[in-house]
Amino acid sequence: MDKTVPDLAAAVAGIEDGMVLMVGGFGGSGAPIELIHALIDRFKATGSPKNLTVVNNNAGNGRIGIAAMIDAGMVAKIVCSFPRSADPRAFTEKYLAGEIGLELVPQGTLAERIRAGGAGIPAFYTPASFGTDVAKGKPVAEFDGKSYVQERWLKADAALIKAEMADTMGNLTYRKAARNFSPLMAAAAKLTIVQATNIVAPGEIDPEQVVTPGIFVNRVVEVAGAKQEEALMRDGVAYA
Amino acid sequence: MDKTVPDLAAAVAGIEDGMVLMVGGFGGSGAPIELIHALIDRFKATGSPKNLTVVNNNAGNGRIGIAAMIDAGMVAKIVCSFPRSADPRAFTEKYLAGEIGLELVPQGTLAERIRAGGAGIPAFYTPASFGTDVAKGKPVAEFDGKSYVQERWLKADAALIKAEMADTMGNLTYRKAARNFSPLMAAAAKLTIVQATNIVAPGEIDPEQVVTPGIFVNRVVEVAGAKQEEALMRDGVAYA
Amino acid sequence: MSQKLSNAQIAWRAAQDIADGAYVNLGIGFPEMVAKFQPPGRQAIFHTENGVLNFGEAPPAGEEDWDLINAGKKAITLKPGAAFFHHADSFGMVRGGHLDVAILGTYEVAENGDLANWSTGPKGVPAVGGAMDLVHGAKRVAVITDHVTKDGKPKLVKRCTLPLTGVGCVTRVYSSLAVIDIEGGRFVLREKLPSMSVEELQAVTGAELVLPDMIGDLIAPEV
Amino acid sequence: MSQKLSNAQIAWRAAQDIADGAYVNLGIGFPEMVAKFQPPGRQAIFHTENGVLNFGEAPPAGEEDWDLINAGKKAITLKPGAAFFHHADSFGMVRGGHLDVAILGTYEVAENGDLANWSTGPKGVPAVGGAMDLVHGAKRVAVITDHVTKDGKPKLVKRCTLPLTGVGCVTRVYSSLAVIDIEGGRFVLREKLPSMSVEELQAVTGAELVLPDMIGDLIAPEV
Repeated sequence: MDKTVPDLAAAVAGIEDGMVLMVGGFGGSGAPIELIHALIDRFKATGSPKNLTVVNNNAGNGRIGIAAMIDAGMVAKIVCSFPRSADPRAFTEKYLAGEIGLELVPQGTLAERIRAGGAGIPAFYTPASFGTDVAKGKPVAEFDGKSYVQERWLKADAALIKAEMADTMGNLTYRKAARNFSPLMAAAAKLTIVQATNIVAPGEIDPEQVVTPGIFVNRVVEVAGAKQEEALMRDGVAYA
Repeated sequence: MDKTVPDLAAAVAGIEDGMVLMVGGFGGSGAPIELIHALIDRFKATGSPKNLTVVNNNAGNGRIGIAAMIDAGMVAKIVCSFPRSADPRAFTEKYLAGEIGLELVPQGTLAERIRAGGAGIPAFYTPASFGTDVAKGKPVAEFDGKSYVQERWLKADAALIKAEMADTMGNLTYRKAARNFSPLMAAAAKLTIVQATNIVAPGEIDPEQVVTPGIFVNRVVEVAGAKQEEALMRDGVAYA
Repeated sequence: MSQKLSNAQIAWRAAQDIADGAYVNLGIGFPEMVAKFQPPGRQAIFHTENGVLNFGEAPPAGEEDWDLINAGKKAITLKPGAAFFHHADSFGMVRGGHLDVAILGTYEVAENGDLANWSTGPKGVPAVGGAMDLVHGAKRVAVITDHVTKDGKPKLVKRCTLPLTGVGCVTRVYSSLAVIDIEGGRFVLREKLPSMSVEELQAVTGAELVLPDMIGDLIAPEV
Repeated sequence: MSQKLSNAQIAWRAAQDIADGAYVNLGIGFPEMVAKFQPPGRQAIFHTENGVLNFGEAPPAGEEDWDLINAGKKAITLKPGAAFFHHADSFGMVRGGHLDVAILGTYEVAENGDLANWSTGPKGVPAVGGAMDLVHGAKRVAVITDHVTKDGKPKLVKRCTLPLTGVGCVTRVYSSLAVIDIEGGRFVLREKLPSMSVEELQAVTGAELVLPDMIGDLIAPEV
């Protein structure tokens, strides 16, 4: 029961063409930059994985992380709530050229769909988006006199997650607001891959402070000096 | 923004006849015995509250806690998954005599319905109970070739919750497995009343370790030497 | 109609209606300004969609922690009694009716409470964020807005023409000229600039104003 | 048919199929016994519905912490790497397919995979607990059971007569006489007591046994 892997390349093995890939983080907070860049490295070396569907709140910023995946040509479609950022060029250019797909999902619905995917709830009703263009084509129903939209669960073949602390069994904590979508995605993916700032032995994380139990985690790799998206942006880094 | 109240009587004020009352705990773990007994005290003194619908995983044990509420004649109906215990007489006798109602809900469905109540999800689908007597009369639907039962949210007028630590703004932690249903119930009730072993100033609970954020909590009362149901059972205590 | 409230004054006016201890979500951009104008002695608890309750002002430049941001991706600080939680719990708070107030910006708001604040039409890249969730569940959904567009057209309209964010969700509008409640599918005028007549206000409003017996003066300090 | 496995031996046999690192839920009562028989060198992680992963054996009498219990309300201990979580997250693990194995007791199990283990009929107080959730989601749902009732009637049947816990959910049965897979709506015999003929086994089984080329010997040590 040791889920640690030796390096980033081993961590991202098995992510293949056409997969649905969830990526944790909200903007740069919680973005697993090093895992993403390891996946880009593999693509550059082997031409795979491509045609990915990427699920994230956003659609990349600058020329790093998800934006660099888009620039590299690995992404067929983005599922997100807010495909804008300080520098959204990577997505915007391809979107306006019709070269990348977009499924726009209200943020709370996105979170709840992912949570439902992890929790075995195939569908649920939410008031969000009722009566709007975003709800077009979706079933609606009335409960207690109010109208709701039916939404389906969202699952992934793999998830890339950034944690603060991990034990070797995959129990995780997150740093401040960096948890955002990550605990949900860890549960909704078949293959959950975690970069942690610090890997410790089982028992070193207080069981009451575990945010993501190890049952949701498949691989853990230590990335001690993980880069923050905002810092890379200011340094003008372009990865693709 | 100080949610503390001076004593148990003040804590349980406003719980009235006919209300739906959620009570945290799984068996004795997390059972807010002192809040329940304060409510019984009020009933004995004033004849109210009665005709309560009580939501808990179980239906009381021995002659204390929820069982004592039943004995006292305060409970019209129990919503639970498992109305059995080491000593289930209080419920069993009234149930077999037709003097108390029972809505039997599979445990995971009970948890998810309460979670849905707190999270504004009026209905969801679960595989649990499909094709069984428990699902009779409930809508069913097929998703991706599998059949599911539609379940509705469950909300309460009030919830009684036992926490380990609370700050004066109502942020809570729980002790070990005593959290069970409590974070869900705290969110699903209009009036959430908490007994905490220890009340501290805002800032003394690490924001990453808050399990129930204060937004879900209305009142907090300190009960330093809270009794465990199992200890009271062994001492043969009868409260009603 | 030479006079109108500045954005800061609109935000100030909206802030006066936030009670001590209220849980509040302020939309990205202009609405964030409301936090600055909490009346003395009152402490609202601010919620941000990405999983923080009880955050405070931006840190000094250079002291940002980029794991500690708000929904607008701006660096924030914490106040004592803060809490972190994941996105599903965060939107559970929103949809579940736990917020006392959500204050949003808008392109258009209609007399039936419909709100259009996420899209100006089919061109460009659509982005909705949390707005479609925020308009449901908060006990009070208010908008703050200039009363008219830059071209002088009414933003308070009979029916929205832009894509909707939510149906029948707005209960109060704080504009640069007036405070208006939405009740029974109508705009009910509560306060207006004292320098302005009802007729002048009606002329720049896209739906009929219901006039109660008492209409207050909308007065904001220089802020 | 004088011979059969004891409950402990049935539990032992079920334990042999639990891989190292598997996440496992053991039903209340008899199935809890499976934990005792983990083969050396393997470590399963046990889940209990009330919100604990990776718990261990009962503490010595007098050292119980009644905030640390399992779904059967028995005191437990923690192993290193344990985690606590609330009930909705706990059943998210169950329904969401995150458990590798759930092992349950039963009154009846049918060749179509239907399970009846929660009610013996309309009299008395009904109680379902987590069973109706546990039968869905675990990658493998197995039952451990005596092959026949105390009256000698088959517990493995063509169709359940008692109220169902779940439809088509069981994939393997460990009985006192045999190991049987449920595949394509049929009982497929995998192992039987060597002392027993197929005909003898069929005679105490309520539905036809499919007989593959290879049928193993069901042998358990004295435990």
